[in-house]
Amino acid sequence: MTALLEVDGTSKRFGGVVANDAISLTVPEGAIVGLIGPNGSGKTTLFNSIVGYHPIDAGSIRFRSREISALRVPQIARLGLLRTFQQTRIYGGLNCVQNLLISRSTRREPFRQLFTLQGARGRERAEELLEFVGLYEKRNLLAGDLSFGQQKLLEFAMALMSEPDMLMLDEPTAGINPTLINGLIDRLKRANAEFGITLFVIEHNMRVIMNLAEHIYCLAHGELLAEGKPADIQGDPRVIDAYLGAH
Amino acid sequence: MNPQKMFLYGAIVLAGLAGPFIFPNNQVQMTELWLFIVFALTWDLVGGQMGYNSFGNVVFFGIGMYACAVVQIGLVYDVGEYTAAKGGGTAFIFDLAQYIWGFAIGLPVAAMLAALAACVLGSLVLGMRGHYFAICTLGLGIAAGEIAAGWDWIGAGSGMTPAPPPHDIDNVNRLFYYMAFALAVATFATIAWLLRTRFGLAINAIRDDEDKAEAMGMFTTRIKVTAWVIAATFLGAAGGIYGNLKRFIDPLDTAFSGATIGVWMVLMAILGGKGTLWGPVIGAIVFQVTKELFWTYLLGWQRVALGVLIVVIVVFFPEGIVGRVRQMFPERFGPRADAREGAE
Amino acid sequence: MGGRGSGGGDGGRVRGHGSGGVDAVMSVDDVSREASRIADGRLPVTALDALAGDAPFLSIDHLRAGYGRMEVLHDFSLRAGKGQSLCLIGPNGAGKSTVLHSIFGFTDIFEGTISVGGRDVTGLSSSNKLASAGIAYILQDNSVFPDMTVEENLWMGGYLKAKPDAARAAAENVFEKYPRLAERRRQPARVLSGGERRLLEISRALVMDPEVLLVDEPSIGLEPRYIDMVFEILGDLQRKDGKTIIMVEQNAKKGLEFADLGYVLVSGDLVKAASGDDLLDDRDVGRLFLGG
Amino acid sequence: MFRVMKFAAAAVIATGAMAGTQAFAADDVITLGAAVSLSGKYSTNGEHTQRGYDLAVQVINERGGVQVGDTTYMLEIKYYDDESTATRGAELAERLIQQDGVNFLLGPYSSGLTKAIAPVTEQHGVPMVEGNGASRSLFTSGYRYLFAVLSTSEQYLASAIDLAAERAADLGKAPNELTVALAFENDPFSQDVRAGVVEDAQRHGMQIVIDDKLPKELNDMATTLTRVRALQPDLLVVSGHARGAATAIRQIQEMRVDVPMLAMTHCDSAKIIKEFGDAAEYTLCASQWAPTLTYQDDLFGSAADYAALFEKTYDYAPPYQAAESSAAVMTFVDAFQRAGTLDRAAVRDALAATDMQTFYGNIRFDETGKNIAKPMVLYQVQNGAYVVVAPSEWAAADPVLPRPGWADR
Amino acid sequence: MPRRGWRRMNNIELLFSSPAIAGGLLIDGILFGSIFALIAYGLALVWGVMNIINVTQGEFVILGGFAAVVMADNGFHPLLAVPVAALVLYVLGRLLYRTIIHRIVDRDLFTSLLATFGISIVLQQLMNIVFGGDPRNADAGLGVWFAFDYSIVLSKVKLLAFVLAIVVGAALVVFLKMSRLGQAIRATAQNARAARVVGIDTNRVYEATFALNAAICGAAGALAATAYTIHPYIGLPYTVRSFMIVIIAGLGNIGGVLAAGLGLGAAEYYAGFILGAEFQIAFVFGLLVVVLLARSWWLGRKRRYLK
Repeated sequence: MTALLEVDGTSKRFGGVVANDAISLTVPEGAIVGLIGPNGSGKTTLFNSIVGYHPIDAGSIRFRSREISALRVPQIARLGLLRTFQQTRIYGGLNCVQNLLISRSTRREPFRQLFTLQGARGRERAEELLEFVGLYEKRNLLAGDLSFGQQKLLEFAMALMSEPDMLMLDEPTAGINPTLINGLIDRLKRANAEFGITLFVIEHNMRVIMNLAEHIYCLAHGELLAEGKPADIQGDPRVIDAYLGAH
Repeated sequence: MNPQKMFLYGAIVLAGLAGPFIFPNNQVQMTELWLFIVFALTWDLVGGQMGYNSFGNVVFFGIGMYACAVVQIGLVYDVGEYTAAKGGGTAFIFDLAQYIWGFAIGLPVAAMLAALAACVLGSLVLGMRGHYFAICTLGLGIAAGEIAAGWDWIGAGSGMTPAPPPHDIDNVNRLFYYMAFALAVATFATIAWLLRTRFGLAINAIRDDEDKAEAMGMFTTRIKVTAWVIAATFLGAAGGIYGNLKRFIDPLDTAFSGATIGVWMVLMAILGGKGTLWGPVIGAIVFQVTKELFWTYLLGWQRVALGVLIVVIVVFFPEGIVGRVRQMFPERFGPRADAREGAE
Repeated sequence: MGGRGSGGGDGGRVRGHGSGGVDAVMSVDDVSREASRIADGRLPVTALDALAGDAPFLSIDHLRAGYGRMEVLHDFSLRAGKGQSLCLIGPNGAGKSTVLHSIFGFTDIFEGTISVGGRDVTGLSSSNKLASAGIAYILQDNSVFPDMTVEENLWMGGYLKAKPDAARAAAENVFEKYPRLAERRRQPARVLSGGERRLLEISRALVMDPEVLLVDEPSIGLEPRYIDMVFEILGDLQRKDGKTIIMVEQNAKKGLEFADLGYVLVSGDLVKAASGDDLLDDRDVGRLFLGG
Repeated sequence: MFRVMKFAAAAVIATGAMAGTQAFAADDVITLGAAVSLSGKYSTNGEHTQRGYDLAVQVINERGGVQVGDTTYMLEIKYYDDESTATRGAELAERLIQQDGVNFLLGPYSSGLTKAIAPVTEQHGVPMVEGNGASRSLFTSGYRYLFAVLSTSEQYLASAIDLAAERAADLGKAPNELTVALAFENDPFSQDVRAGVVEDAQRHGMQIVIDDKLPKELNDMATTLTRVRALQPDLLVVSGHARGAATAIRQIQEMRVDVPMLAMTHCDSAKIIKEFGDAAEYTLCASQWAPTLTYQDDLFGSAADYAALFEKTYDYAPPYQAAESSAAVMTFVDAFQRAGTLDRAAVRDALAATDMQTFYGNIRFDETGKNIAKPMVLYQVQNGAYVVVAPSEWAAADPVLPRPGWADR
Repeated sequence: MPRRGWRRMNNIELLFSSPAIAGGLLIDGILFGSIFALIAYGLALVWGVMNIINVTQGEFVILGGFAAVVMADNGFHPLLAVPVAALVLYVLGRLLYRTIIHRIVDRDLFTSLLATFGISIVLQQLMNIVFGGDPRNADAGLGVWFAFDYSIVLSKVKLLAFVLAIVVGAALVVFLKMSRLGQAIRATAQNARAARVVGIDTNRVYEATFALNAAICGAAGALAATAYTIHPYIGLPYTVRSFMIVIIAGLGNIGGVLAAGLGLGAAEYYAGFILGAEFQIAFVFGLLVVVLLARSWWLGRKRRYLK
């Protein structure tokens, strides 16, 4: 497996606070990789650094061997590296289908393509994906009127619509009904298997991450604390000490 | 387009064409109304559909007004001499051909210059978010007016009189009416079409969550600037017509009139319904009628009434007329029942 | 549809942070549909009274409430005795948070009454809920004052106290108990990590010293050991200080383990009410809300 | 969507219907139309204008109205508020003519507004007599229906410059050694006055050392005055309607700026004596008219009689803006009577042939429509009163030159 | 325009030809700026606490000014009007809050801009109807101080305004830090929902804040009427400058507001002196745009615009 994303010694400081300190990790193509760590350990900062929300202070970030740390958010997204947000973000004033239509990948299309009418094919695909995440019946509702969990599913569908090579998910199951979590895990796995999307997931729910990821990185205090297979991580005393708590 | 709609649009166009013959005494007010519709529609494209509330669109209006007047005059006379005469001087006479050519060149130049200004200013200020954008555009509007008021070549604070119409045209206001009407129709058609394209979805997406749009790979700044440029183009042309309609350009009261037209365009869009296609049109009509009634029946108190109206609209009626109708008849006019639905 | 998680062990109960299977795939609507099916029919208010030990301290009667013109809760009633804790569970959008919002005055109430200790508090504005009725609310999202120090944040909890010293003393108690906060007492709250912030918010309730505490999603977004810490504080508040706690918890298992009473809400209707333990053992509830 | 459209169409029709109701005059009433500034930055002078019109109409109607041919008419004025903006003024003129069916217009306040309205009246062939649009350019545009009873802008301060040249010796200099500072509001009227002053100063070979345009939102001219203090010109000329006059007097005193001569416009409309007392002393003020002049007519009597009547009616001495407005109404009445008909073109020709004396001065129009029969006067504030000091035929006192310095007061 | 350009060079030369000119202008500018600083305190408070941009600031100022004029007309010392104007405006502030402002507190800034713009038009017109459109002035008869043979002249009224600006600023800092209401105001500014949760009646906090702002504006207006002339339509310059100051200084930074206010006054005077009075306002707004652009460029460079 070739490395799709390589983070090499990146550091990020906010004022005096070190949020990330020389973190290196690799996400192989086609894999599902997890990222765990206590609150404030720098997970979201790392995500933001990768997708271009803030410049990094040191190190390099490569996607398909291409340095992306100097690129802007939309440029990185157009390379096929997408992220979802912890506080779900959708276009509340558009209906579900429109949310998907506007998320369609335009990576290889010129700007003027914006001035074309929507084709039937886009709509078909949008409906397929809504079906896939279980929102087909809600397709004509305004996205802003959906419940939080449904919005999460919609955001996931939007990401799929964009046909990314790699998808970074920030706590996909936070605030979702436990029963639905199973469904979500299933869809994530299917997205990985059927659409070939590499996944990189921040997650607090250990049950989810242990089920989902093949390989897990654990951050603490801005540093990489441990990495390994789920079983190894779960048994790692440092991780238990820093994160799971001994009780 | 279904037959019902076709009939409707046909009826409007016919009514618009026949307007000056049915109400010859209200020709100027109707001209103004068409221009108001352009103001409200173009404001709404950026403010309502894209969520960038601008108080500075009047910049493009003013630029267009001056540009058109300068071209009209400059084709025939030296602009500096003309303005130094302060609009006076019987020597400055335009014959029919000169006058018509003045418009034929002046209006496109007005539109293009306004678009250019939108492109330059937009790439600078559209990076700002939320209220900083609103305030910055407010500053731009006032600064532009003050600069125009200090610039002698265009008459500075003494204002500028656009080319006087030749005596061969016996009803020049009718000419202005049809120009305004054509512009309003063109603006409406363009925006209606835009809202059916991906571009329409894109600016709506920016309104709803710009960070998300960026994260999904949209070059939002480029889209925002494009939207502003489109708005500015029509607004610039509208300015060109408006200056000629008023026949006297005061830099602060007519051209860069942020406190009147600049605010009115926002009010009209809100009154009719922000972020809808028909809202600005309806808002402009209702606003113009109300304003005229105030000026007629509330002498001396009309501005008090206007102030109260502003507060009432903004505080109690923020969803606008179209928004209210949608709330009341969700099946018929609900959020889905807009122009975009026909786009499949 | 509706399978059981393979990681589940004893009778539908899932304990610990263990692994689970992925064969349970259920859509939001399916959960709602299934949940309506398990409803006990209309629950008589007397049953609720009985659960609350026939001495309700907080009662909601036939409440219809929502936001703007949208009605979220339809004829909802609730009873909680003094010193009891009650956990509301249900699928997303069932109206759990709306119950808390209504009690605190963040919603539009169309009909029904809410009373605390026999006093009608339905019409009180949210600003007066703590002062007049002793109701405190711990919000789901961030509710610290970012530019005030940790210390000041705790003192603000005692804003209504006649003497500021009382608030200071209460704050000292908190610091004694939670050295994690004490370490940071002079730092502005904005530098706290998410978990520390949650800790601060909940321990501020100790300073506020309310009669009724409304807690919205105490464990959301928290790493495991903070979750335990949070429930520990809540336990203190209930058992040592005798506070009445009404809680909404997405992690239904955690919530029900903690709470004396459990209410199941589906689309704005109360479909089940029982003791927390009974609900934990209920097969349907387990299947629908506790996860496989 | 169809319903929305029907609503819109209905609204359009409603607009037309409402705006189309015409306020036609009754048989025996002549309605004059006027858009004046009742609000906005010119509201002070707009009110003076309106009161001047009203007073004239009131007196004329009391005297039995206007005899035109065989009919006697009462006068009536239809007012609108132009809010001190040119755009609005033009709209209202259009409205007066098109919807209200008014055939004769009285002027608005200020040159800017008159400039905006004149093309409208010209296009519709509606005669307009105005008393408050002094800009010279109004009378070089070939307007045939525009008549002004006042002296045009270039004359406003000409006598002040002439006075300075005449009395240069008192300032210890030759006329061509005098230095002049100009501070004029950036509006059509003041800028036209400036143009006149510049010409006059150049004619005398004076040197202009400061030439500032004051912004329209004018409440502070400290930077200009700082430069005045540094460069010490012999003559400071200020014009900016009532606000300009008030601001200048206030700040010249406060900053203790000493200039040998201070000349300005709009002293009386800014009520500088009442507002600023001693600070206003020795200021030279250009005026279209003064109550002490010896003109008279049959309607109001002498200039002093007019002033007394005005003061009795409105509780303050009439500024010239009011007087010239009253004169404008009298000019119309005179023309109606001579024309013997209310036909617009006939009235226009009668206006062009006007040659009359009023309490306000003689009125005779040249072919461009401006009054060439009446000169400007120059006041000086002396002992808390306006005293005419130029031209010499009406001068009641000698001007005090140079102004005493602040240290000597 | 070669002639004008040449004039500007001359102006610069003139400015630095004598320290009395440069210094005098600086002092005048700073004193001028102190009134803006006062008004900006109020705006910063309302903006920070209620998230409302109050366009009515200028009209509050002018109303305060008319209070001073009316009192002077009736034989009172105009400086007595400072507390009286503050009181009158305080009451008006509460009234406006109860009728209109409380409905827009939770809405977006844009709404507040428009709504308060509407209120400002109404107030302008009412003042025009009640007090007339004349430029008015309330002479406090305090006279001037001068130095260097009149080359530096210092109006005592302006000096008083300056001192008052500093005193009010200091009082505000102490009030916000120490008093119970001040604490409540700070808490509400930082997190309104949380404030409600700890039992603060945010509605009353808003009302007090808005009224306090109006009172500060009223006091500033009474000073403005004694130091400058006022009329019903001159409010806008005060509004926009207070805007500008708050944007430069940021919210919740009272020392910064004072510094920005004084600095703006001085910068404006220098600009007016060099560019000519006609570009003074263009300069202020140009500066506003430039400051905002610089801010946006700075944030963009750090890519810190994520909400």
